[in-house]
Amino acid sequence: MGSRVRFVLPGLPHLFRGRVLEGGVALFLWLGLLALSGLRMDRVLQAPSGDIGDWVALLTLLGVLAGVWIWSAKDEVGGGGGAPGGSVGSRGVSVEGWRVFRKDPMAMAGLGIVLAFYLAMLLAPFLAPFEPEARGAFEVGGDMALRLAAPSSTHLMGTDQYSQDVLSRILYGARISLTVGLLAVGLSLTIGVFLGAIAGYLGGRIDTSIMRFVDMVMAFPRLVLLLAIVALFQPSILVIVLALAFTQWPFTTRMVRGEILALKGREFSEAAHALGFSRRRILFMHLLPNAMGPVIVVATLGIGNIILLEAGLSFLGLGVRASTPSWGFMLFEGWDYMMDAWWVAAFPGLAIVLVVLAFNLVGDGLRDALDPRQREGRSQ
Amino acid sequence: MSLLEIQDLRVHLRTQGGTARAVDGVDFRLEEGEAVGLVGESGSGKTILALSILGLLPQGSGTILPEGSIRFRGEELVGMDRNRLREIRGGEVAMVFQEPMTSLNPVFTVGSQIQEAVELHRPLGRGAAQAETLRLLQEVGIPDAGARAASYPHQLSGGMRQRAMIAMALAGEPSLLVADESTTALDVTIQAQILKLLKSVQTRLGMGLLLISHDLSVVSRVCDRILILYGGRVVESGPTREILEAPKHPYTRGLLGSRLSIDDRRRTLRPIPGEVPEATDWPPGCKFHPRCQEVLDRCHREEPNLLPMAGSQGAVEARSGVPGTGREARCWLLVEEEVEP
Amino acid sequence: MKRSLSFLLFFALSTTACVGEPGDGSGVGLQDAFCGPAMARVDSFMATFAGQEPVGERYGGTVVLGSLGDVSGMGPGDAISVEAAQHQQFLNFMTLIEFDENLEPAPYLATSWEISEDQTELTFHLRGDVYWHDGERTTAQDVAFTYLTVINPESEYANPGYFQAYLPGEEGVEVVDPLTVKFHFNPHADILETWRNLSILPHHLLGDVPTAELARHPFGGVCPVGNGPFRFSSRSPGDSWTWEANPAFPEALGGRPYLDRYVYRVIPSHTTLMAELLAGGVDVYIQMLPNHAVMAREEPSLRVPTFPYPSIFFVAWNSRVPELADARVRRALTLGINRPQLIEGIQRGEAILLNSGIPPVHWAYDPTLEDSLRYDPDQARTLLDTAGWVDRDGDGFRENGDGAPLQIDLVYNQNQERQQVAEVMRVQLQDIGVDLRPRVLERMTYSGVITSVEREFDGALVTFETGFRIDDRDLFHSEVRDGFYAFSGTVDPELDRYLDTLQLIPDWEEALPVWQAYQLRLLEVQPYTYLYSALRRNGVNRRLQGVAMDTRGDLASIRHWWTDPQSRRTP
Amino acid sequence: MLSFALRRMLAAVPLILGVATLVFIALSLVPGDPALIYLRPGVSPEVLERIRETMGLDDPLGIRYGKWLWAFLHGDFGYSHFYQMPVRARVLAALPNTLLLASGALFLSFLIGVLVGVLQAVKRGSLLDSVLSGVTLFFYSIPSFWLALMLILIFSLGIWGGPFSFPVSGSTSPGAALLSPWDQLTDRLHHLVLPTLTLTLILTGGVARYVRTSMLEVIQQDYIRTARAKGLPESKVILKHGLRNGLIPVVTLFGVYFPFLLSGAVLIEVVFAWPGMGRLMLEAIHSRDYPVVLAGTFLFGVMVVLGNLLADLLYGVVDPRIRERRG
Repeated sequence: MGSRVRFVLPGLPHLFRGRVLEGGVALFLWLGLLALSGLRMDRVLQAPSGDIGDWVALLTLLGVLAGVWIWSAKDEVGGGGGAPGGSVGSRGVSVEGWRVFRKDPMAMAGLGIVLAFYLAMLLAPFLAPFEPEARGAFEVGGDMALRLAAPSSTHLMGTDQYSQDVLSRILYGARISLTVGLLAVGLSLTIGVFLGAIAGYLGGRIDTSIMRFVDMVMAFPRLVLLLAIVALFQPSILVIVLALAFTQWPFTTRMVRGEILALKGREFSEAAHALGFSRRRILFMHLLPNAMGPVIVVATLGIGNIILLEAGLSFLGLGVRASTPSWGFMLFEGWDYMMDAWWVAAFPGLAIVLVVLAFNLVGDGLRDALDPRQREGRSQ
Repeated sequence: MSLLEIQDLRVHLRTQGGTARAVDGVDFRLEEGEAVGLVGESGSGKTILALSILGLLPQGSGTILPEGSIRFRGEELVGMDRNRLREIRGGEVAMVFQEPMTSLNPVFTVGSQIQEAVELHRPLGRGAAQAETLRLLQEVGIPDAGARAASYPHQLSGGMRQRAMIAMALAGEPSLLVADESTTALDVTIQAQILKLLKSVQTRLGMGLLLISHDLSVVSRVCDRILILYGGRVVESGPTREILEAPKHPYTRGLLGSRLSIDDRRRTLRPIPGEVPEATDWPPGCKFHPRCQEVLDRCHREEPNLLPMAGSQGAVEARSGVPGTGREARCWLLVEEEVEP
Repeated sequence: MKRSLSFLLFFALSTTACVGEPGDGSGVGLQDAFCGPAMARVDSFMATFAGQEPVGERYGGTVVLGSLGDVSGMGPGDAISVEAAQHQQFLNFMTLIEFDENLEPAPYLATSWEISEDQTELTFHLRGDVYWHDGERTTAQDVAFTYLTVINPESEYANPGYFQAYLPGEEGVEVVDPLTVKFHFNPHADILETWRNLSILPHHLLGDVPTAELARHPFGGVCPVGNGPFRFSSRSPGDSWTWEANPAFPEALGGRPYLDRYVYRVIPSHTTLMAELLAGGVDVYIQMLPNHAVMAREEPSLRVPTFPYPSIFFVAWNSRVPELADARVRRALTLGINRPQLIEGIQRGEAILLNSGIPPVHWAYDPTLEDSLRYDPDQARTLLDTAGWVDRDGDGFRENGDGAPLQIDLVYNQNQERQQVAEVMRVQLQDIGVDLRPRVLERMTYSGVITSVEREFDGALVTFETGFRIDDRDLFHSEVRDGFYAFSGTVDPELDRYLDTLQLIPDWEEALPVWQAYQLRLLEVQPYTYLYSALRRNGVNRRLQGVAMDTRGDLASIRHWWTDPQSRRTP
Repeated sequence: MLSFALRRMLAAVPLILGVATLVFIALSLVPGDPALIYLRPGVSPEVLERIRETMGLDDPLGIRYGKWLWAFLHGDFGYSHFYQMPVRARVLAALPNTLLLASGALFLSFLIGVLVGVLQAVKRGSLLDSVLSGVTLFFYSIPSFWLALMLILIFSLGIWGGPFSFPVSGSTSPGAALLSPWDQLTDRLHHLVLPTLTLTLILTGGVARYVRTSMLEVIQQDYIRTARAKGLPESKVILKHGLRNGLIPVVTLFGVYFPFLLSGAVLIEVVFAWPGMGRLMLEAIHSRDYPVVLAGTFLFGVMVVLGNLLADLLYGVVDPRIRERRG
């Protein structure tokens, strides 16, 4: 039946052939996005005249619609095998790793949640029922009863003390929270991998001095160090990302160094040496790629950790402050209402728990898939 | 009643690639005080067989179904009550494993690990158990037993560790000792010493010995009888000398060709071509046929039965008719030979 | 491994037992040459009252008051904090006079006082039965010592302005006899408010301490020996202060207070505070958040005394920056802020609109001023237009002739109320084309920014506790344009004139018209946008009785607080 | 062993000094004037100048550092301008509270975490394993202060009913000093329940996950098979032969968690108004009370080093191979 069915709806042929997960996801994505653009037609049409966020949302919408269709058609022709959608965590993962990962329902659920949050973040302008800074109560002639309104059909997650819609703010706030996590981890990875690789490969004085510095940074309890940096230099996204990255890289450095040391002694690196490859080439082309498995695992777990740390900083009043704040800062702002208007803080908190949980699930899955020996410790 | 009697033992492992028939219908007996060798390449199922005797098959990684019957002095071990099985483990049947490096717990002293076994199986007080531990260490030829007992495994050489393992196995005064590749990891001179030790304690204590190895020469030095295992089945069995001198199965001949023995250095090495296939996809017909150099058409289609044979000594022994005791082989060639007078 | 862990646990428990022991003041290892003997004398003096406890069911019990921040100390320099000042005034020390419920002066340490006809002399007659907690009698010597100490800038006393009209140094004070002390000054306003505020210090303990060292002397933070109804018992820094009833407190003033013990606890989170109040862990939660007050009012076990308080909340506009140099712009900003809505939305209606720095509880408060700068965005827009600020590039914000945008940065330090006000102001001013940029600063940075000479800010959100004597000289007088409090830096001769005059008129009737003129002028100059004076809301457990919290302070009636014996906490 | 410990401690001295120096330099780089702490209306510019002088703020950085280091090495941590008392007294008031909380939580989380992890490893793949994995991962992913409030709502205010009424906050009841020693102890323990529970729940997840992985690896080792072949009961195989080896890598975690508890507890300390080091540091950083920040950092550095040292010593205790290497 395949050939014609595949042009009716993406995912449908997969469903018929019993590939419920892929088919279901594709179908759901496609129908869901279609319904979204139908329901928020006005907002979508407005987007081309909007800011960059609107543009991103529009491109995402069209891109995912087209992508799902193309995948569905191609996959059906090719007879399956590929991964549905774009998979953030699977970049650079060997095919074997992906096969193991795919079989792990918890890891797949985690990946699903992470991707869903990213998609929601990109589509925030269309998904959010209100503008994130719509403050009905403080408009001219506004109604104070709009403040701290309990969850209802209009405001699914209620409103906060400025009468802003909590759901909309969570959707927009994901931009900050998720970006801070990614940026900080990305930055610390860059520094950490580079220094770790150099220390592990070159050894000697360079190794000693890098590792002494690592030891020194790690001798500070992390949160205190963060607190000090952020408090003394005033919280801004840049400062917070830098501070988080600065307290994260020693962990990466230490780990990469260990991996490189272990790999250095293995046959293939000696073989490469014997073949006369340059040291730089051996390090970056042969050793590092082999050390990346555990690095990716730790980085994934690190994102969850960073989001938690950012929430902790926010709780102490040192979070990312912007017109659309991070979830952590929303949690902080809502904290004083926890006893009477729990929804203001509870939903951002829930979003944090969910995303961190999802990143940890993905990290666990990756660990099983890439490196069953790898272990991690929580270092907040 | 035999010391150990295995009937139609099957062990199937569920792996990601499918069901692996690691042990696929094995019969044999081992009498009191007898030394039997079990020989096969890795993947032939010999280790799985050894582990299933004491119910030590790895748990968790795929369900394992031991079927058939393993009787120890007439007592059925398959599906046995766990408490009784524990009494038998180490007490009546003991095992010595392949890797002396990893088979001893690195965080306890050698002495304490042996003493633990002594206390478990013998009604001795602490002091007596300690003395017994030292005695056992001396028995397996460890010099300066007192100091060695207080050592941790990593402080001992490989040979010493294997001696310690044997001492631990002897701690419960077992009547059957299963030694699984117990000398493989050791270098050749040590290997010879350990084999000598095994043989001597076996004869001295009158134990049954099931010696498992991939190396026919190792087994032949110690055992009265040999079983050749391939693809989870016995392909040939018989008294050691007969197997060595007149191997019936092409596989056995292959093994003999590929063995490298100390006293036989000049013989050229002729390895068996190919590798043992995965236990999940045995070929149809005779499992050995893809590697067999004397393959017949029939081999592709049907698997031969284990045929009782007349030994070189002429007569099938008294226990003939009982599988796994006499001279047997599993090959169509033998049938052809017989048909063709 | 477990052995080692339990070893660790044991180690920690035993360390706590010998170091963290509260109760005797010596626990935290604070004993030194000064405090050790001082506290020992207090203990032995208090011991002489053993067995003489008054009988009555109201006597006994512990009351716990919870607050967000620690009380820095009992020294004269600490009086800048409202909490510290209250504990000095009502608990630990005595003031010469106190105010009754009608804010009329009443005898306290002084039984009586006279002000000379020409308003230049004030004579206090002291009670003879007031003893320092270590047994020394409180005399005129102590009062004179206190005066001489606080007028010395080295003492870092928070309100030197009180004594501006006093004759300098020793000329200002005269010990007539051990129980009589006389002050000399030029005529000025609200003379007695000074003496309601100033806690008297023990001369016999601090007389030898160089004034410059007083601010960092252990007396303030470790062993404040006072003469008030409660005597200092112990302090766990950052966590709590404990006072006990002073059995030697004069009978005529009610004698020993009912409560055995009063504990001030620092609980750094409003939510935890509220939970403690609900759970009964604290009896009083001072300065509740508005939403917690709403909750507490519905709770049968709690009540929420809500009362006007001499505090003012305002935006100080820095007139030194070009954007804000023009009074029309400042007036437009005030017109563009919907203050009643702020009160309604953020304070749940529990605040009084302000148009000047005179809080509603002050006698010179003029309610008719309320209407004059009412929210009127249209008028605000017109004013900005005439001042030359027009949206020239169509981005929604105004620019001047040079194209410089009307961009105002507003600094504040983190606090729920200020943050909300800043955010709401931003939205409302956006409506009239002003680009307000709220900038939250860390506490110390904030106070540095607004008080240092550089004044690197455009607008600042500030809360002041004014007390009952208003003196705006250091805020607006052109003579002190670089002074600590001269946030705005406006220069206006008319204001200067009023400011100079007001402080010299002791008579209220006579002063009132000047006050009115002053406030009207203030509206013109508009150095500040006055927002509101919030009512003070304290959550109080109903088991605590005799509590009259009012304008004078949360603790004004602490001598009369009592608890029902059945509802007392166990220790 | 002893000489090893001594050697390690000596090696840590430059590290700790390095840390303190780093902080000192960092603090002097921070924009803003530390004398701001005195900025109040009563303080005239002359007084402020004198204070700056006594604080040595006008000296060049090198001299200030030298003076500071000299005093520091002599055990003089300086004077806390914010708390108006010697830094040492202030820190000593906070440290025991933190240690008490941290050691209790550490002990419990390792105890429970090891139990849960072992259980999961033994029952690998079972429903119990999945459920426990989910629960531990949940606590591993939840913001600690959030969990703290939930526990207050449930166990102090009893929003879900139940006979619980643990103290919401603080480390002792007011006036606890008047109680008998026994009652003082129970009072303190009572106050410890919720903060310890929060920290324990958060940490247990990490420990359990770690132990599970470690035990899964150990259980597959040959010596476990040996132990079984010996005839040991399964419980003894796991708890004696397995756990002893499974704990070796867990010891490293101990070194990681120890400093985490000292600072990570700051959030918990804020919610539970627990007068410990975390809050002290927070307050000191906020109020620019640099002597306290420096002393606290130094102390944390010492704790981290001690934690690692303790972990190393424990390593030696649980792993004879390491013990021997050290001689």
